[in-house]
Amino acid sequence: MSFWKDPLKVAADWLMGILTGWGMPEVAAQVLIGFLGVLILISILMVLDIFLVWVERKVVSRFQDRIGPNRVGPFGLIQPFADIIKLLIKEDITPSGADKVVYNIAPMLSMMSVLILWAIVPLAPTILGVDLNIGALYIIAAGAIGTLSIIMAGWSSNNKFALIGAFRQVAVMVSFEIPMLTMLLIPTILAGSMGMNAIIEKQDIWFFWLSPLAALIFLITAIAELGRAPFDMAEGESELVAGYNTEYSGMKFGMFYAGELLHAFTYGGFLAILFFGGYRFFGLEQVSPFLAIAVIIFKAFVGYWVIMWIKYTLLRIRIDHMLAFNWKFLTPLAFTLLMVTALVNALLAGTSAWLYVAGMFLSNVVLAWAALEIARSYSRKERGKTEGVKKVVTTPRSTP
Amino acid sequence: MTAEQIIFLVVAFFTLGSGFMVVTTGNLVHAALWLVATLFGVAVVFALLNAGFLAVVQVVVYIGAIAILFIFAVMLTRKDMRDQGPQMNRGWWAGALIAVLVFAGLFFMLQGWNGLSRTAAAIPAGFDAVAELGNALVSPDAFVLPFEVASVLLVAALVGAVYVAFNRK
Amino acid sequence: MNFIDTHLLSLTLFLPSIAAIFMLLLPNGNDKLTRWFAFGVSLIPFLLSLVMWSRFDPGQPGFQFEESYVWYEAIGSSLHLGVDGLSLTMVLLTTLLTPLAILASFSITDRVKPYMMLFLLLETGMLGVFMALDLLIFFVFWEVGLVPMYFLINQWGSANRNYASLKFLIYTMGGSLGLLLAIQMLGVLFGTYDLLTLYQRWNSLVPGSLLLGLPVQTVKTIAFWAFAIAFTIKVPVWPFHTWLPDAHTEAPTAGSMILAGVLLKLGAYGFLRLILPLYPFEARVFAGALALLATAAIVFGAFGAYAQTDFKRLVAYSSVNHMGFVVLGIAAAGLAAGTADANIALNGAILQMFNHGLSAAGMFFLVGVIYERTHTRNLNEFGGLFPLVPVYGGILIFTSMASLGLPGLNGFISEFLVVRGAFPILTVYTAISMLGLLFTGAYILKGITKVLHGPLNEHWAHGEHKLTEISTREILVMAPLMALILWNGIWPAWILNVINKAVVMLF
Amino acid sequence: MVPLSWYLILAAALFSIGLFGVLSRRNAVAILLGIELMLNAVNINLAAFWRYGNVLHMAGQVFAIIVFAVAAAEVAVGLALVISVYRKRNTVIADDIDLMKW
Amino acid sequence: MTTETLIWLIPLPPVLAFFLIVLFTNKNKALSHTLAVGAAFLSWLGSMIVFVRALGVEHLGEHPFESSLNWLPTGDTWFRIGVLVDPLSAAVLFFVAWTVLMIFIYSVGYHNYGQPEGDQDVKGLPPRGAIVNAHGHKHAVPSVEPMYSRFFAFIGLFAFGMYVLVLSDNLLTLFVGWEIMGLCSYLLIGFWYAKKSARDAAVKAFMTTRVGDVFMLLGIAWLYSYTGTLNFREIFQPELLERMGNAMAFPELAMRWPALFPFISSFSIAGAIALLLFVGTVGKSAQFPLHVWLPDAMEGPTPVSAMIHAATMVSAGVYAVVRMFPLLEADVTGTSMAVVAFIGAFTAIFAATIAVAQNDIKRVLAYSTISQLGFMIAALGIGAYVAAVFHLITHAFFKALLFLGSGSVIHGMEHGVLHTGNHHVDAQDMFNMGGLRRKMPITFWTFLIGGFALSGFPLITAGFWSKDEILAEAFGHGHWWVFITLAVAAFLTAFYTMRQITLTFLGEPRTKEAEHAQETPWTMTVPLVILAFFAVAYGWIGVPTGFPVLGGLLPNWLHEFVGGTLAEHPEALAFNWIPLGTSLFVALGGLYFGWLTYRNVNSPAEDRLQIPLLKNKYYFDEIYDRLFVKPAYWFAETFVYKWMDQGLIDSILHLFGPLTDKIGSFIRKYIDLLILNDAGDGSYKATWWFGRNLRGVQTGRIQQYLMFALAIFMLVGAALYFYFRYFRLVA
Repeated sequence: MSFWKDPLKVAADWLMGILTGWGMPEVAAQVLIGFLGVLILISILMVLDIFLVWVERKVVSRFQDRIGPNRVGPFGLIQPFADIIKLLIKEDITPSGADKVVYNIAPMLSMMSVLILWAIVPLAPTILGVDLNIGALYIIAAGAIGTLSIIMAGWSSNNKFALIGAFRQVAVMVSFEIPMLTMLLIPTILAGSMGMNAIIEKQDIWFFWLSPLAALIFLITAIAELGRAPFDMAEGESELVAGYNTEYSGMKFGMFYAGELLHAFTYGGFLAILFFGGYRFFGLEQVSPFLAIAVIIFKAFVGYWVIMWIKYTLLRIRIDHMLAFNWKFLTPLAFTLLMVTALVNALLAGTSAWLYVAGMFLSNVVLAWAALEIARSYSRKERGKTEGVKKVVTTPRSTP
Repeated sequence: MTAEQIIFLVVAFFTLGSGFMVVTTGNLVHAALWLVATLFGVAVVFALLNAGFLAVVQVVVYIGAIAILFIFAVMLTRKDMRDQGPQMNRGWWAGALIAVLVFAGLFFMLQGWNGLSRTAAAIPAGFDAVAELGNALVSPDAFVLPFEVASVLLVAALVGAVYVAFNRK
Repeated sequence: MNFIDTHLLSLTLFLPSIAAIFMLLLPNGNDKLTRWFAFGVSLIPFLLSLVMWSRFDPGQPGFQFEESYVWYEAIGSSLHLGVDGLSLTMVLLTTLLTPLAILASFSITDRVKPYMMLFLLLETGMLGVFMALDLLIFFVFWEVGLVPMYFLINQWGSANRNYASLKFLIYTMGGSLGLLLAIQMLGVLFGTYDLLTLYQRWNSLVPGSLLLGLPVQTVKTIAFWAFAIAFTIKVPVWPFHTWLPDAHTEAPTAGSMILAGVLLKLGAYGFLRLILPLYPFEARVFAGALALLATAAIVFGAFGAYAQTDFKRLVAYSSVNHMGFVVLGIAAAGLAAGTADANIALNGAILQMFNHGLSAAGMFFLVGVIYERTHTRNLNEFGGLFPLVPVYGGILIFTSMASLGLPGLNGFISEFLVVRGAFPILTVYTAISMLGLLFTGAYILKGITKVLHGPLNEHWAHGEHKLTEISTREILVMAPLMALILWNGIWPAWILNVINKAVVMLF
Repeated sequence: MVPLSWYLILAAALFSIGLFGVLSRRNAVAILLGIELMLNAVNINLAAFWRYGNVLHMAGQVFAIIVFAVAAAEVAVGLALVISVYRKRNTVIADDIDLMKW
Repeated sequence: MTTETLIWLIPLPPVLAFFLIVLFTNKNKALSHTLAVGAAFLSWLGSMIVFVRALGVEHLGEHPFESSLNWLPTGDTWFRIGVLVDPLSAAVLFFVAWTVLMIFIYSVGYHNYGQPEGDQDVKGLPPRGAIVNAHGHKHAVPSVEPMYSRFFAFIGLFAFGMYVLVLSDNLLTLFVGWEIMGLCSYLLIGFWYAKKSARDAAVKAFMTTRVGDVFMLLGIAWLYSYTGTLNFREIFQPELLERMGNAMAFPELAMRWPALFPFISSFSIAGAIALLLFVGTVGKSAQFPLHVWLPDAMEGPTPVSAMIHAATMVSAGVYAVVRMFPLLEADVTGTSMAVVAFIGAFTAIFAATIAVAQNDIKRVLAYSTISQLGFMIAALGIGAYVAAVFHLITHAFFKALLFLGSGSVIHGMEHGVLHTGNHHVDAQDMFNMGGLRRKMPITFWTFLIGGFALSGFPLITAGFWSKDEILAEAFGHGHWWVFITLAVAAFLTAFYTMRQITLTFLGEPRTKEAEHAQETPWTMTVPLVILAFFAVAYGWIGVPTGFPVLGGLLPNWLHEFVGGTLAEHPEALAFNWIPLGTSLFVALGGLYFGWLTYRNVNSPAEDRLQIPLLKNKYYFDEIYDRLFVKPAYWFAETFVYKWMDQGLIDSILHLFGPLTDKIGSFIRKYIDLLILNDAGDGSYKATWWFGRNLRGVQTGRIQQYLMFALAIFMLVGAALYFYFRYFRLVA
C-alpha cells in the first residue's frame, strides 16, 4: 500500500495517526480530515480556475485571429493574476434598493453550485470525494442550486435588465434540465448504476460509441445550462446590459465569471466521465492514480475546448427559438432515445459485443436521421408558410 | 447526546425556523427563499434517515423546480416589486389557534402511541436502497400502478397548467 | 387475436356505437374527415363479419360465437349474443350495406357529424336484433334501431318528412307495444328471457293447463298475435304497409337504402327467429291468414307500385311486393313445418331477404342519384335520359331487372324457391301471387321506360339543369351490390348453403 | 441514536406551521407555500416510518416519491390558476377572490 | 377437350362479348362488332363440333351427352343444373348456331358500319343518313347507327340466352335462357326507344310474354314439387310419366262439381302441367290469344326481327313444347293435346288471313311466322313430333332468310329515300316498291327461294317437305279438322307470299325511291346466300322413305335421328297420295293466284283484300286494351292506391292523432293543472325559503371554509377519540 498506489487513503491514515496522537476524539478527527480534503480540492480547483481564465482568453483570441494576452509573463501567463488583483481591489458595491442579504449570497451560491459538483468527480479509481450511488441525480441537484443563485442575483439587484436576464437564463436552465437528466439516464442504463465510478468502470467501450446521440445532446444541454453562446441570451449585451450580473462588480462578479468558467470545465469533465471513459485510457489508470488524473484532466480539457469552440463559432439564438428547440425537438428526441436505448439494450444484452455495439450505434444513427428528417420537413412547411405570407406582403409593394 | 442527535437538532431547528419564516415574513420572495431553506433542511433530514435518493430528489424537484416556480409566480403576480398591505388576513389569530390546536392534538395522540421510542434497526449490509426503490417502483407486484397513475397525474397537470395559464389574447 | 376470437360478436355489435361516441371528439366542421372516419369505421364490422363468415361452421347445429354477459340479473335477462346461419346472413347484409349507405351519403353537407353518428348507432341497433339471443335484448335493440332512423328521416328528409317520420315511428312503436307485453309475459312466466331456454320450456307447456288463469292455448294465441302484429307492421305486410312508402319517399337516400335493405328484414327475421320456433302450433293455425295477407301484399304492392308517378314511391311499393314473398314463404313453412317443401320455402324466404336487401338498396340509391341531380322524383318529368347518362342507365336497368326477378340475377332464385316451396302447400295463394309477379314486370318497365326511354326531355339536356353522369363514388357504391346481385344469381350456393343448413337444423 | 418521536414531532410542527400559513396568509401564492410545507411534513413522516419500520419494504419511500409528484402537479396547476386569476382580476389576495359567495 | 366441357363452353363467348362490350369497348365500334361476331363464331364452331360428334354417336337418344353439377341446396338434396345434348337439342343447336352467326354478320352491314356519323342522328332513333360531299357535289349516304356497340352487346346476350335454353338439361335453366331472351327482346324491340311505337311495342312484348312466363313458372313449380326434379330425362321416366298421366289434377274440384267443370276436372296432372308450360309457349311463340306482341315487334331493327322470329325466341317456344312433348303425351285424357292442336291450327289460319291484308313487308312476314308456328304447334298437338321439329328447323332457316332479305330490301329502299331526300316515303310499304329484282338481284333470288320455301314449293324447297309431312301426319292420324285448316292456311301462305314477292320485286318501280334502290353490301348478301342454301337443302334430309321416286334416294335421316329422342320411336307413316296432292295443290295454287291477283296492282286502293277487319287484325289490340290494360290501370291507380291505401287504411290511421290529442288535453286540464301543479309549487317555495336563510354561511373565502372544516373536524375527532379511548376501551 504505497503512496503512489492510493495517495488519498495513505495521507488520510497518516493524518489520522497524527491527530489521534494529539488526543483528538475519533469523530472530530474524521470531520477535520474531511474538511481538509475539501479545502485542498477547492483550492486546487480555484488555481485551475485562474488558469482557465488564461486559457479562455488565449483560445478566444486565436479564434478571433488575435494573439491574446502575451505581455504579462511568458505567453501572458501572469495575466489572470493581474485580473484577480484588479477585481479584488475594486470597491465592493451593493446597490441601494437591492436586497442586501440575497444579493450577497447569490455569487457564493453560484460558485458553490459548481464546486459541490466536484465532490463526485472521480479523478482516479481511488481519488474521489464520495462515490454516491445517485451521482447522476446529484449533478442535476447541483445545477438546481446554480439556477437558484442566478434568480436570486437577478431579483435582488433590483434592476429590470438583471431580472429579465435572470428569468431568461432560469427558463433556459430549467427547461434544458429535462433532456439533460434524460441523457444522464442513458449511461445509467448502460452501466446499470448512477455512480460515477461504476459508470467509468463499465466503459470498456466508450459509451460514446454506444450512444453518440446521447453524448451530443448532453453536450448541447450542458452548454445551455452554462448559458454560454449560442445560448447566452441571458447576458445579451445588446438588449440586456449584462444579464443577471449587471449590477455586480468586483469579486462578486468575479465569482460568477469564475463559476461559469469552472462550470464549463466541469461539464467537459462530466462529458468525459459519462461518455469517454473518464480516467481510463488503455489501462494507464492502472499504472498510477496520477496518470489517471492526467488522463481525465486532459479529456476534460478537450471537452472544455469543444465548448469554447462552439461558443466562439456560433451566433446567439433567440430565446423563443431556443425554448422551442428544447421542448419541441430536444426533449422528445431525448425521450425517444432513452426508450430506444433501453429497448435495444434489453434486446441485445448477452449477444456478442460487436453486435451489441453495432446495434446501439446504428439505432442512434437511425434515430438521429429520422429526427432530422422530421425537423427538416417541419421547417420546410414553416418556411413555405412564411414565404407565402411574404408573397402576400410583397404584392402590393410591387404594384406601382 | 450523540453527534447524530446534535446534527438532527440543529437541522430540525433550522428547518422549523425557516419554515416559520416562510409563513410569517412579509416579503414573498423572501418567503419563497425561506421555503428553499426549509426544503433544504428537509433534504438533510432525509439524508439523516439514510434516504439519499429522497434527499437528492427533494433538492432537484423542490428547489430546482418548485421553488423556482414559486419565485416566478410571485414575480408574475405583482404590480411592482414592493409588497403593500399586511400579509396576514383578519382571521389570522384563528388560523394560529387552529394550527396550535392541531399540533397539540397530534402531540397528544403521539403520547398515547407506544411505538415512539423505537429506534432504527441497522441497515442490512449490501442493501442498496436505490436499487430496491427502483425495483419497487416498476415491479408489477409492488407499486407500478401507483407509479403509472402518478405519471398520468403529472401529464394531466402539465396539460392543465398550460391550458389554464395560457394567455388568450 | 384471441380477444377478437372470443368477442367477435360484441366487437362487431358495439364498435359502431363506440365509434359514434368517439366521433364527438372529431373537430367540428371538418366534414371530409368525419365522412371518411365514419366510412372507415363502418368497414371494420364488415371485415369482422367476413371473419365470422369464414370461421362459421354451417354444419354445426345451434348458435356459434356465443357470448353472454350479465345484464339485468334481477329479471333474469342477460346480454346473450350468438348467430346461426340465418342471423349470420342478415349480419353480413347489414354490415355490408352500412358502409355503402355511408359512402352514399357523402353528398350530405348538412350537419354531417350527427348524421354519421346516427348511422353508426343505427347499425348497432340492427345488428343487435340479429345477434340477440335474449328476448329483452332483442326488444331493446329493436327499439334502438328505430330512433336513429326517425331522426334521419325527420332531420334530413325531404318535404313531407315530419308526417312520414311520425307515421313511421308511431306505427312501429304501436306495433311493438304488444310485442313488449308478450315478452314481459314470457319473462314473468319463466323468469328468464333467454331464447334457448324459452324454446323448450314455452313449447313444453302442457296444453289445457291454466296460465294466468287462462287456458294455455288462449294465452299463446294472444301472445302469437302480439308478436305477429309487431313483425307484420315492420315487414310490412298488407294492410300495415302504408307507412313504408311515406317513410321511404321522405327519407334521405342512404336512409331509405338501410330502411329497405335491413330494417324491413327485422320484421321477417322476427318471424323466423321468434314466431316459428316459439309458436309452431299457432303458426300452423294462422298460416292461412298470414298467407292471405302476404298474397295481398304481393298483389296490391305490385299494383300500388304500378300506380305511382313518384319514382321513389314506386320502388317503395316494390319493397312491399317483394317482402310479400318472404312472408308467403314463412307462412308456407309455418303451415307445413319440417317438410322438404317448407325448407325450400324458407330457403327462398331468407335468400329473398338477402337479395331484396341488395336490389332494393341499389334501387333506392339510384333513385337518390337522379334525385340529387334533378331534384324531382316525378316520373313524368324524366324521359329519354338514356343518351345523357348511359352508364347510369345501364346500372339502373341492371338493378331493375334484379328486382324484377330476371333469371340469372339474384331475385329470381329466391322468388322461384319461395314459389316452388309454397306451391304444394298454399297452391291457391301462390297462384294468385303470380299476378303480383306479372305486375312486378309492369311497374319495373314503367319505371325504366319513363326515366330512360321515351323522347328526351330537353330540360335536362343542357343549360344549368344538364344532367351529369353518375360519379365514381356512386359507382363504387353500386359496384359491390351489382357484383353480389349477379353472383347470387349465378352461384347462390355460397350463401344458400349456409342458409339451408341452418333451416334444416332449425325447423 | 435519534428516536422516532423526534422525527414525528418535527413533522407535526412543520405541518402545523404550514397549516398556519395556509389559514392565515392573504396571498394565494403564500397559501401554496404553506401547502408545500405540509406536504414536506408528510414526507418526513413517510421516510421516518420507512427507516424505523421494515427497511426492506419500500412503501415509505415510494409514497414519498409519489407525494413529490403530487406536489409538483399541485404547484404547477395551483400557480397556473393563481396567474390566470391574477390576469382576470388583477389580484391574488385570497379574500378578494370571493365570487362564489351568495 | 371432352364434348361435355365443350358443351359447357358453347354459351359463354356471347355473354363474355356482352360484358366486354358493355364495360370496355362500347366506345369503339370496330372492336365491338369484332368481339360480338367473333364470339358468335366461336359458339358456332363449338356447336358444329358438338353436332358432328353427336352424329357419330349410336342411339344418342339413350346416351346423350350430359353433365351436371350441384347448384342449389334444397333441404337435404341439391338442385342440379347441367347441359344435355340429345338428338333434339343437337338438331336445334345446328340451326341456331347457323342463323345466329348469319344474323351477327348481317347486322354489321345493316347498321351501316363504315359509313360516316349522321350529323342529326340521335341515340334512340334510327339513323337519318349523313350528307357527304364526295367528288364535288354533296349527296346523302346512310349513316352508321349511333348505338352500334350497344346493339351488338344486346344480341350477344340474346344469343347467350338461346344457347343456354337449347343446351340446358332442366326446365329451370331453360327458363333462365327463356327469360334472358325476353329481356333482350324487350331491349332490342325498344332499341330505338325514342320512337313511341317502339317503346310501346317493347313493353307490350315483354308484358305479353311475361303473362305466359308466369304460368310457365307456376307449371315449373308444380312439376318440381310433384316430381322433385326438373331434369328432363328424370321427368321422362316412363313410370313417372304414367303416374302423372293418371293422377287427377284437381281431385277435390272433380269430386265436388264434376258437372260444373267437366273440362278442368278431366285434366290429369301431366296435362295440367303441360298446359301451364304450354301457356308460356303461347306467349313466347305468339300463339293465339297472346300473339299481339309479335307484329309490333317489327319496330326493332330487322336483324332483331329475324333473331326473334326466325332463329331464336319463337323457336324457343316451340322447342319448349317439343321438349315437354312426352308430358303432353302422357295425359291419358288427351285433353291437353286437343287444346294444343286447336290453338295451333286456329293460330295458323287466323294469322294467315291477317297476313293477306298487310302492306308492311315485315308485318307480312311477322304474321306468316305466327301462322307457321301455328303449324308446328298443331303438329305437336296431333302428336307429329318429328314433323314439328322438321318444320321448326326449316322454318327457322327460310324465315331468317326472308327477314334478312326484307331487311336488305328496306335497306335498299332507304338508299333511294336518302337519294330523293323525301323522308315521308315509308321504306317498308310494299306498295312503294316494285321491280326491285333488277336493282338488287341477289336479294331478289334469295328472297324468292325463301318465299317458295315458305309457301312449300314442291320437291326442291325445304318448306315443302316439312309442311307436307305435317299435313301427312294430320291426315294419317285422322285429325280431319286440323288437316283441312292447315291446308287452307298453307294455301293462304303461298298466296300472300307470292303477293309479297310480286309487289316487291316484280313489275315496274312504283316510286322514284324504288328506282334508286341499290344492292346491299356483301356483309348482308353473303348470309342471304348461305341461308338460301339451307332453305333449299335442309329439306332433303327429311324425305319420307315412302315417297315416290325420291323416297329412299336419301334416308329419312331426320326422322331416325330426332325420333330417337323419344322413349318409344315414332314409326314412319305409310305414304298416302291425298296429303301430297293437297300440299302440291295449295302450294302451287296459292303461288299462282297470288301472282295472278297482284301482278298489276299498283296501290292499296286497287287491292281488294284490304278488308278493315283483316287490316286491323280483328281489332285484337283494341279489345285487349279495353279488357285488360285499362282496367289494370284503373285497379292500380284508383282502387288500390287511391281508395284502399290512401282512402281506407290511411284514414283509419289518421284517426289516432286527434284521439290521443283529446285524451291528452283532458288529462292536462283536469289532473295536471288542478292537482299536481300546486303540490309542485309548494315544494319549490319551501326549498327557496331554506336556501334563502342558510346562504349566509357561504362567504366565498376558501380559508374561512377551511377553518370551519378543520374546527368541526377537530371537534368531532376529539369527541370520537375520547369516546373510544375512555368509554369503549375501558368498559
